[in-house]
Amino acid sequence: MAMESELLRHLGKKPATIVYPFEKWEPIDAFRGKVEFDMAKCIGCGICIHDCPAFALEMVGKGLTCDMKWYPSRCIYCGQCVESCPRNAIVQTHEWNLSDSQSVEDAGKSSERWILFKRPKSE
Amino acid sequence: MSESTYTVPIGPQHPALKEPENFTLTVDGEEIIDVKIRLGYVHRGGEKAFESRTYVQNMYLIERVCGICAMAHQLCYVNNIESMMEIEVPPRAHYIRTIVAELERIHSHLLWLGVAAHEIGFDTLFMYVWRDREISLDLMEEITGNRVLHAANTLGGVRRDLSTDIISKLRKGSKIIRERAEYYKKIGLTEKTILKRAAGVGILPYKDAVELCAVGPTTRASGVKKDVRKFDPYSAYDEIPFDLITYDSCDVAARIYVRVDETIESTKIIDYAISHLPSGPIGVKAPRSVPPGEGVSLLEAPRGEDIHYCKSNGTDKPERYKVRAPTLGNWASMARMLIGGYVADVPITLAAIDPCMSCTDRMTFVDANSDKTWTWSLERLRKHAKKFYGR
Amino acid sequence: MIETKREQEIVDELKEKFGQKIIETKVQKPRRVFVTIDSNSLIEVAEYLAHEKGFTHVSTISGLDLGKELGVIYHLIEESDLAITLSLRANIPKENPKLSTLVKVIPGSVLYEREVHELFGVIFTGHPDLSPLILPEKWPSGVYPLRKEWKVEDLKAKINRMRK
Amino acid sequence: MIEVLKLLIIPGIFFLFSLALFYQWLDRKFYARLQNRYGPLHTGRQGILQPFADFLKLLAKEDIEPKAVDKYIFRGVPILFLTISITALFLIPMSGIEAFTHFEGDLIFILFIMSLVAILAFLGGWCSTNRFSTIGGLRAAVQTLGFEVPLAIAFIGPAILAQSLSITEIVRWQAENNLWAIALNPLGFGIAIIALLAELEKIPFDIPEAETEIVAGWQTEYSGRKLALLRFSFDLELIMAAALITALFLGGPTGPISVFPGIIWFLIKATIVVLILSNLRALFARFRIDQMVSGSWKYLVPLAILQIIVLQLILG
Repeated sequence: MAMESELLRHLGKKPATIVYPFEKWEPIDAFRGKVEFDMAKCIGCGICIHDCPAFALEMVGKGLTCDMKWYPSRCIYCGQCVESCPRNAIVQTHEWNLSDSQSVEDAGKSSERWILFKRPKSE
Repeated sequence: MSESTYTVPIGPQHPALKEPENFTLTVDGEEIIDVKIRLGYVHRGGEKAFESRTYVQNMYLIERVCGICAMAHQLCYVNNIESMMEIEVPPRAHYIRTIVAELERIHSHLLWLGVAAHEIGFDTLFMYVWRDREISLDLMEEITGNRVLHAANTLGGVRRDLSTDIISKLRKGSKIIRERAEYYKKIGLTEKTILKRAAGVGILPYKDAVELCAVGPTTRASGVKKDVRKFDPYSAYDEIPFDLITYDSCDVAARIYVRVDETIESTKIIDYAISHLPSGPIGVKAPRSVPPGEGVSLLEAPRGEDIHYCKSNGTDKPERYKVRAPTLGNWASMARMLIGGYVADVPITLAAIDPCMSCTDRMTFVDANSDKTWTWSLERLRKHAKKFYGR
Repeated sequence: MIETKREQEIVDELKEKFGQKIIETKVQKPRRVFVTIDSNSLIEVAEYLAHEKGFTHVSTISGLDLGKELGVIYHLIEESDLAITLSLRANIPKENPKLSTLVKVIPGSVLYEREVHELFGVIFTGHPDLSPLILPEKWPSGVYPLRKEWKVEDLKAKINRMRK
Repeated sequence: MIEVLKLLIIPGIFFLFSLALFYQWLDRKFYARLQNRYGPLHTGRQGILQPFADFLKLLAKEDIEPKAVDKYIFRGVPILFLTISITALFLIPMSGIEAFTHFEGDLIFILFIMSLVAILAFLGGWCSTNRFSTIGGLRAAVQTLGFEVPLAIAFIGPAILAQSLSITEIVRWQAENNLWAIALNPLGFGIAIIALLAELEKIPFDIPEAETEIVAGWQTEYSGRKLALLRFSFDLELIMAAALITALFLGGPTGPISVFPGIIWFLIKATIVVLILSNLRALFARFRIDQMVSGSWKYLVPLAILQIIVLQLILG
C-alpha cells in the first residue's frame, strides 16, 4: 500500500513518455551521428582506416587522389576517426535515422551498403 | 508431488533472464536441491579478438564487453594501459572520469532495481524507476554524446570537457535522483509485498561470501567490506570522501538496500566532484605502443570488482588481454544461494546478483548457438534423489 | 619508494620462507606485486598466503601461452583497507600441463579453473567438476582456442565443419 | 420474441461482449495512467479499439498445437472457459431486479462455477505436457484452495441479510429496504474484492501465470484462436466479478433516484469496482504460492467469520 499516494498523484499528470512517431525527438548538440568526409582537406594518409575499431573505412585509389568508402552498417559512430585525422577532414553530423530501403548500387563482395566520398574535381 | 524429483531448466531462453545462461535445477516439488551452471551462449571471443587489434581499437572493443557498464570496462582498460605506459593523466580528466563512472553506476543500479521489481511482479515500481533512470542517461548523453557505450575516455585523458551549463544540469539532475532514490528506499522498506518476496530469500552467509570470493553489492549485502574504490582507489576516488555501504542481513532485500544506498552515495560523489573540479587540460598525447611488461588493474564496476590483466610485447597490439567481469565472480555464490530455495524465488535470486551475461562470456572465438536439446533422464535423477534422501 | 614498504615486506617474507621455490619477484608499483613460483609448490605458497597473510580473495586466474610453456597466474587480493594485489604465476610445460587445484584452499576459484582448463588445456588435478563451462557440447576435444597456435581463421573453419 | 432479443442484444451477449472489451481497455488505460504512461493510444480514439484489435490479431495468428498434447482437453478448455463465463453472467441481474434465470441457490451455483474455472485451468495446464504449464496448472489448483473458502463466507453475508441464496432475491431485498449490503458487512466487501482478485489471477495473485517464473504458466502452449478465446473469457470473468460485487454488496442495478434505467446504475457501479480492481493491480508485487495460501487461511478466513458473527449480532 506504500505507493498509493504516488499513484494517485500521477493520475492527472502528463505521462512521462513521448508519442514517438508523432512527437519528434531532436538530437542534442553533443550527439555523434553520420560520418562525413571533406575530401578537399583529406591527404589520403590512412590513419583513420588504421584506427577505426570496426574496420568501417576503405580507401579507393592512393594518396592525394583517393576516394573514401564508409560502411554505415559496420560503423559504431565512436568518433575515433574524427579524433585521429591530422587534417580534421572528418566530421560527425547530427543525422541519426540512417536506415532506408535504398537498393545497393554496386553489389561488391558483400551486399553491404557503403557511401563513397568523391574527390572534388578542382583541377 | 511424487518422491522422484525432476529437472526444471531455467534458460537458456527464459523470460526471467534478459540474456541466455543455463541452470539445471534439480527440483523436489518447489524446493531446489541442486544447481548446475552452464554459460557461454553469448560468447564472442573477446580475448582472442583483443590480441588482433591495436590498443586504440581495443578501447572500443573493451567497452562492448557489457552494454550497461561500458564506461567501467573502458576506464579499467585505460587505467591499465596508462599505468604501463607510465603517462600522467591531468587531474581534471580524473574528475570527469569519476563523474561519468558514478553516473553510470546510478543508471545501472536503477536499471537493476526496475528489473528486480519486475521479477517479483511489481510492474508499477519498474515503470517509475526506469522513468527516473532517464535523468542519468540524458546527463551522460549530454556529456559524452551517447546514452550508453559513451567512449568518454581516450588513452591519456577524456575526449570532451564539461561546459558550465552541463555542470548546472548535473547539479539539478543529481538532486532529483537523490530525492527519488530516497523515496524508493522508503518504498523498499515499507512495502510489505516486496519484503515478503525479498526478505530471507537467497541467503548468502558472510562466511560463504568470503570463501566463494563474491564481489560487489552481492558481497557487501552479506557484510563483507570490499569495494575497489576504497581498497585500491583509482581516478579521483582517493580525494573524494564517500562511505562504504554494507548491510548484513545477507538476503535479496539487503541487496536492494545496498544498491539504493549506493545510488544516493553516487549523487553525493558527483556533487563533491563538481564543486571541486580542478581546471587545466583534459588529456595528454599518448604513444601508440606499450613497452613490454605486465599490468593488472582493478575497478569497482556497478556489479562488482572488475579485473583486467595485460601482457604487452612492445608492439601496438597486446600479447594477452584477460578480462574477468564482475558477474563471473558471483556465479559460484549464486549456486550456493539457490539450493534450498523455491522455484518461485529463482528469478529474484538470480536477478539479485544483477547478472550481466555479456560481461561474463568473452573468452574464445566461438559462435556458441548451443543446439543442445534438454533431455532429462529420470533414472539418473532418481539415483540422485536417493542419494539426496539417503543423506 | 617509501609507499611500497609493505609490498617489499611480503616479498622478503616469501623469499625467506620458500627460498629458491620463488623464481622471480617484482614490486611494480604501490599495491601491485608479481611473483613467479615453481609449479609444484603452488598449493604450499597459496595456503601460506591465504591463511597467514590474509590473501583470501582470488580475483581471477589468467592463462598465458608462452610458446613452449603455459603460464597460470592466480590474482590474489589481500583483506585490508589498502589491499595489495599479488599475481602468483606458475609455469607448466605444454606437453602435460598439470596443476593441483586451489579449490580446497580458496573455494571461489572453482569456476575460474574450469575456464582456464577449457581454453588452455591446463588439467587441475582434484577439481570437483571440470565439465565444459563455455564451449558448446560438440566442441572437438583437444582444441584449446586461446592457445597461440589456433589462429582465428582455422577456428572459424573448425566451427563450420562442426556445424555440418 | 422480445425475450430472445433481450437475450441476444441488450443485457445479453452483444452487450456483454462489447462491455468485456470496454472494461479491458478501461483497465489497461487506468493502469497505464497510474504508472505515468499513456497505455493503448493509436487504434481508435485513445486506443479504445485496441482490445478488439488484439482479439482479431490473435484470431488470425497461427494456432500451434503441440503433438504430445492431449487434443480433446486442449481444444475443449478454451471453449468451456468461454461458455462457463457466459452462463455465470446470465445469473446476475444487470438491467432490472430480475436476472435472466434465477433460482433459489444460484449463489452456490456461481461459487461452483468459479471453482470449475480453476479446475479447467489445472486441466489446461496438465494436458499441455509442457513443464511450465504443469507447474502453472498445479499453482492454479492450489490457489483455489486459498481463495474459495473466504470468498464463499464473504458471499454468505448478503445472503443472510436477504434470507435467501438467490442473487435476484438479494438484489430485490436491497432495493426494497434501499439499504446496500456493504453498509452492514464492509469487511465482507473487502474480502470479496481480494478473493476475486485471486480468482481473476490478477497481480498480486497472478501466480499461476507468473510470466517471470514460468513463462505463461498454464497458458504457455495456447496460441492463435484458442488464446483469443481464453483472453476473451478472462475479460468476461472480470465483468462477472464486477457484476457480482455490485449485485451482492452495492444494491445491483437499482439507484436512489429511479430516473435512470437499471442498466445505467449497474454500469456506474461496475465501472467503479473495475477501477478499484485495476488500482489494486498496480499496487502490489506478486506473492509466492505458499504465502498466498497461508495468508488467506491465517487472515482472510478468520476475518470473514468475524464478519458473519458481527452480522448475526446486529440482526440477532
